[in-house]
Amino acid sequence: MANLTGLLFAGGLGFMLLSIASGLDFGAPPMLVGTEIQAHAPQQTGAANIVTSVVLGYRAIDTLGELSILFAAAVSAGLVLGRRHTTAGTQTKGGFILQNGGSLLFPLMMTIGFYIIFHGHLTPGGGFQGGVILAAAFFLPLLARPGAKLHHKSLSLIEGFAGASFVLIGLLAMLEGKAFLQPLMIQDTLGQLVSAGTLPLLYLAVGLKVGAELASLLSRLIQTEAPQ
Amino acid sequence: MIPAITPELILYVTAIGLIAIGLAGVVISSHLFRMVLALVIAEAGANLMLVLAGYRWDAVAPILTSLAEPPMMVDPVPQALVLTAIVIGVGIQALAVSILIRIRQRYATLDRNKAAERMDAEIAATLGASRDISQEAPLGERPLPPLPADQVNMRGDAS
Amino acid sequence: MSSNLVLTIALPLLGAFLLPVLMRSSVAIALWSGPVILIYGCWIIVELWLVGFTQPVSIAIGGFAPPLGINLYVDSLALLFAFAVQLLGLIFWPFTLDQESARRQSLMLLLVAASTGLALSGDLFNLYVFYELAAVATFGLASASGKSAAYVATLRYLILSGIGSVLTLFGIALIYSQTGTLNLAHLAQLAPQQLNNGLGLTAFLTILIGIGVKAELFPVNTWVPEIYATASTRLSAFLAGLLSKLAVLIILRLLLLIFHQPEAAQVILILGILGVVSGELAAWRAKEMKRMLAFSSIGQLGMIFIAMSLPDGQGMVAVIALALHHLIIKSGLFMLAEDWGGAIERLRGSAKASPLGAALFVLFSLSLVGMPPLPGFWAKFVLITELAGQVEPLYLLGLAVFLLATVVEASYLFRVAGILYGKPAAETLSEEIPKSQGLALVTASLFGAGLVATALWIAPVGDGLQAIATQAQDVDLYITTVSPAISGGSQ
Amino acid sequence: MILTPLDELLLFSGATLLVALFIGRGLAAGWMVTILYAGQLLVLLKMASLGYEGGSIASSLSFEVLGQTLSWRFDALSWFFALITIGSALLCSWFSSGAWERDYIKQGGNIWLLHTAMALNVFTMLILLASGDLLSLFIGWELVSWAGFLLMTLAGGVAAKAAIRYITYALAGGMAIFGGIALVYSVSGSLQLEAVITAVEQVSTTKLWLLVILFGGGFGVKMGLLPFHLWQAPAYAETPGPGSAFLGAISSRMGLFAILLVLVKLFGIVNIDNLKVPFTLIDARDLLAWIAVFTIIFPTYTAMKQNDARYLLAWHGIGQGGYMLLGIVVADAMGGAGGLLHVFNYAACQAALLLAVFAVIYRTGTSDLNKLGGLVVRMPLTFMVLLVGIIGLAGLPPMNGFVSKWLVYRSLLNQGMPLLFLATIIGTLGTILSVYKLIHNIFLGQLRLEHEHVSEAPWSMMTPMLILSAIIFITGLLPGIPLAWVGSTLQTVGLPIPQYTLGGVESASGSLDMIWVIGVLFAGFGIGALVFYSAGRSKRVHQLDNYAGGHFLSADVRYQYSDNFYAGLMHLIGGWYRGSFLWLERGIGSLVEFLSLTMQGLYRRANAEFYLLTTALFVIAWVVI
Repeated sequence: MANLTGLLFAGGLGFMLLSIASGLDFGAPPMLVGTEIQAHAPQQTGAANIVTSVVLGYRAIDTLGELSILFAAAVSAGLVLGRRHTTAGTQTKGGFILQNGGSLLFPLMMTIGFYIIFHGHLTPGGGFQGGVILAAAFFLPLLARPGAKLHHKSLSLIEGFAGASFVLIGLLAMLEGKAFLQPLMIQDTLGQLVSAGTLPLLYLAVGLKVGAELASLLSRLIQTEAPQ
Repeated sequence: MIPAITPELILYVTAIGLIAIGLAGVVISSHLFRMVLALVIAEAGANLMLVLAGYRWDAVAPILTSLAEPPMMVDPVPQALVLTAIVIGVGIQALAVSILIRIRQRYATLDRNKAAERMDAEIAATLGASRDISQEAPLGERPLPPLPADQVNMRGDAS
Repeated sequence: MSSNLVLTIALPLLGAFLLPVLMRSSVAIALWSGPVILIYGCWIIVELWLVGFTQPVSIAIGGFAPPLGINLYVDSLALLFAFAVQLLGLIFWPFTLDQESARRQSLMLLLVAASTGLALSGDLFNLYVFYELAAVATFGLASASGKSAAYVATLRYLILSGIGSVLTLFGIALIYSQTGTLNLAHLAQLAPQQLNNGLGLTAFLTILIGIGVKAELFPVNTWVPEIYATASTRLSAFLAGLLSKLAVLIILRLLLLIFHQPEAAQVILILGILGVVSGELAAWRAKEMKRMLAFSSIGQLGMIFIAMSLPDGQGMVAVIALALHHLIIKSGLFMLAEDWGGAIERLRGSAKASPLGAALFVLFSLSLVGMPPLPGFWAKFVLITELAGQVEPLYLLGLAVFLLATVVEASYLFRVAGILYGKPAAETLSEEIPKSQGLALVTASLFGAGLVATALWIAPVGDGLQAIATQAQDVDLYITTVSPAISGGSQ
Repeated sequence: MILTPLDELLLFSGATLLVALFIGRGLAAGWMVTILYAGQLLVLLKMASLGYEGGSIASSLSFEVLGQTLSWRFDALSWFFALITIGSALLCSWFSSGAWERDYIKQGGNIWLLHTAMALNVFTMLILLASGDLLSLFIGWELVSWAGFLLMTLAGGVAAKAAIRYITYALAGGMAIFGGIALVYSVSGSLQLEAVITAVEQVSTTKLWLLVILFGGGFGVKMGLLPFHLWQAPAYAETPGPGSAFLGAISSRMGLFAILLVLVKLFGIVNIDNLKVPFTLIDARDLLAWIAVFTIIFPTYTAMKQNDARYLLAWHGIGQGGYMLLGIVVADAMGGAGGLLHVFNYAACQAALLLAVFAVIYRTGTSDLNKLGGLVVRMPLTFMVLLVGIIGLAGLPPMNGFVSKWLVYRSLLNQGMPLLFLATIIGTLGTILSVYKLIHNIFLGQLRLEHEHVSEAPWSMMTPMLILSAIIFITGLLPGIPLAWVGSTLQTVGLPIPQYTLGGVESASGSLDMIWVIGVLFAGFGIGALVFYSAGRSKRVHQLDNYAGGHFLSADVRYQYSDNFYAGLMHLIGGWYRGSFLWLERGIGSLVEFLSLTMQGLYRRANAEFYLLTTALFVIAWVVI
């Protein structure tokens, strides 16, 4: 009965939201801010990828907040799951192909990850996407060899310093008398790898942070002891 | 009257449908992990809705490929927002799953009602107060009606 | 000068990132860095007041003029709350030292940063991000107690809050689709033409329900008794005292700046009335201290919502006064509950063992009930005079409910006071009676002293609140201060 | 800054509070506080011109908070009530000094708290009496409520339970007043008295009804008007000795003061008279009058059933409040004067009676009417005080209660309200019967064995009791003294003033001269005595020299008709006393409990997401559709 009500209510809500949303002018958004940003982004941030200039320039503090959320989630997961490690051998090891394939893929994935991070201001991609690939690169061997351990100490070092450097780059701008998180050193070389000033650095921080965060989160989940 | 099926309708239906499915899932599920999954679905719907907010017909991705006059581009802001929202969602899900693991370890169940029941019992125990509503005694501290002798055992079994 | 305010967000974040690393190299530095950051944050704001802060300012982050970039909008109200965040963060700092303290303190710093952001930010999506950050930090801290019940309570809270976020995000998406901007000042400019319709209202309601989860809005507040009963008292005090008020602040800003529809106010009024009724009545029968405080907090938040629903920001002074008053009282009461948690009946005779604690309890209760000349009376007075002036019968219903709820409130609070001052049962040993002592009592005394000081200087405090309220409800001032570069109108 | 006399009074009262607070544990604290009360009385007498000529004296204390001006001032009304307040505080505190105090400490009582609470009560009452606008009135009102709570609760145990019940009632009343004030504010835009008077003229009938109900109900709670009377008797009776006498004498009169100020002075009795109860022939004034009459009858007959002297008197206190309200509601010259005079007279009687009862408790350790008797031979002075008190309370000549009640009866007859008159007579009958029970069960009959060695109360307690008896007699003989104050009080609240002389009142419809009345009465006594003694043929019999059923009773079985007093009468009216008001109170309690359970159920392991979904659905549906 309650299930049926829930279903009906959800359906009703969906229907009403749909009727509201259908009043929107799809495909021709007002783009008040968007147009302005498109016009000014190249000069103001020097990034060819305008999404990047939004993520790291116009809405950099959102990104900072989001990094903090990831960090908070990782720290909370750490608090929840504690520091217990699984006893080795309870899980079967991966086979030959899995293990070697994992080792083989590791450098490739690292390369791709860093490539995506460093080209975030030029092409689709960036710190988040690259960071996820980095995390996957670290995670893959873990899946192949369940007994293996991630080096938590260095992970948390990366975590801490990557996040801190994002804030510090922002504070650097304040030291120069500019606003917090204002992009610095913008060169007039739109489309080059070395362009967009501090944005790639920020993206590197984001990438490392996301990578470290996700890797530690995933490894924590896998390392938790099996239920009694 | 059936409205014409346009791409926008499909997209909106998808986005809001995902939200509705997620909501219904959260309400209906009796398993905590399924609730988390339903939440993920709903989040996907909200994210899709956000992306749709910036879509434009006949426009390209907001990346400058040459120094020439830029063509029409879709709104970059929602894309940035969605990026943020997705990562936020991932963080919350990871935390939720880790809490789930702990609950399963402690209570050996992920059934929503059972877990809530045990939580209630535990809160009552730690707070050192009897629970307000128990199935053994009636409300309002009224004494139990006397039981016929042959039924005395039944109450013992029931508890 | 005022641009330093960014530091009140940035430094706690920096500290939070570095704390786990620092903890490894030097425990001493790590332990002190958090409080030092918070003290510095307090100082930044105090310095701003000392220099003379009168006109609101807008701080563009990243140097991008709004509405392109994100701005912090700093008026007296926001500043007051930012200060409260830093100060309470300091007061409720998790000092306990164990192997998890780095994580706990780091989460606390994140919570402070997020709360400050909530108080200051002038961008809708940015508010959402900070809101989520606060939520995640809360989840972590709530489950940190390690009790099994805490995990279930946290998960239930997490899922509810997650659904709330989905709705909020949906509302934001609607608003963005309609207007193409997220800046609050810009939205305030555009709202009369573009959001004064069913779509705007729906967006507001979804955001209201989403954010209402944290603001203890009825009926999305069922997490409150569970979380407050399982989480540490300090966290509960922070959540009940401050974080709920920040969520209220966001709703208030949205209501004042953007959504002027009477239906929006009506929904808030109805939910507020229901909140008062359900919270106070549920508290009446509560048998444990923390649960009682949790329910009472729901009721108080309901009163704040009633005040908020008054049209055209008439209830502004009442909202601010009630919110600040409840902040002080609930923080103090939760601090007392740190030693006096658990069954109320167990406390019989505690007044003899800890007279100061009992006296503080009575003081807080009196003010909460609205005994003149304590500040609670003035807060309630402002609210009821505004309510009585309304023509709409629903407001008069709100008034009646408000007054009746106060009677119920007094009845249960003074039942506890009676137990505190009662004679312990003959068989209880004096060691068994819980005593209120130590840091918790000192903290509670601090709040008590603040309360008494406010009562003594009520006239200047009242004038100050009125000035703050006038400034906060001035929509034109908000718009001109931020001065979004693009003028309104969709093409 | 020059201190006005009112400032001095408030400062003096505050100083009393501080003295009680800081040296209340000291040995001579009781005496110290008593002297300070005497000082307050002197300062009050400095303002005596208020009591005779009217006018007002402002306090230099004034605040401006949130756009509201708070001010305090004294006029004849305040002065009259302040006189009773401080007077009863002085005598009660005197009673508590010395012997009583030592005994109280020995029994584990906290004398410091008692002195402090008394001083706090006096201080807050003075603040209430001095209120110069509705906001300061409310502040004073709440302060008095909470101060009273402190005094009632300090004995702990049963007293604390009664006090909690009291504070719930008081707060409900307070909130009604608060709501009323908010309504007034919404009409007048100000809470100054003048603004309110003008605003009342324009207010709609519905709103005026609402205001009368809110204010009347709110103030009525403190007066113990039906049906809000249940809290009063236990709360007053369980308060320790002098506190109980003080509360009984004046505390509930604060409600009358507020009714006089708000309903009579601000709203005007004429406006209330114009409020018709829909579908009936009566108006709001009649309604108030009938409430007053029922407040006389029910509690008085409840008092008759009490077996504890303190409870008996406390229940009477509720009933006597009805006479005062009735007189004021009738609102002609005699009624108003009678009602107000009764405040004074009743305070003296009630204080004297309660102090006498506490003196008995001091000596015998009990106030149970079934365990006392025959004390007249051991405590003759206390007996005299109690006798004077009950004559006054019952409203018989030659004591002062007769004057005030006569005025009320007279006005009811003058105004053509025979039904009300009849009802008050029934009430008075109950009073006479029950106070007879009081004096009989304590002092008459045979002395109990365990009380053989009881002696008269010590002088520290006796003196204030005797002073009160003297006041009762003198103001009975010369009612013109208090009538002068009553006259200017009536003028202040805008009621007509009767023609009064030193011995009573003069009017076309009936005059009273107590000097004559008492003269005749005493002449009658004299003749009776003459007849008695001239007859000269009397035989003295020992009290224990009696027999029943043909048997002589041995002296170790004491004979006392105290249990099941008025058995026949109680049998007759007992059916009316099934505690219907208690049912009402418990019903409300159960309702709250039930609602509370429901609400807790709402929050218990709730399907929160379902709530969220439902709310979202309904609110969005509401605005969309």
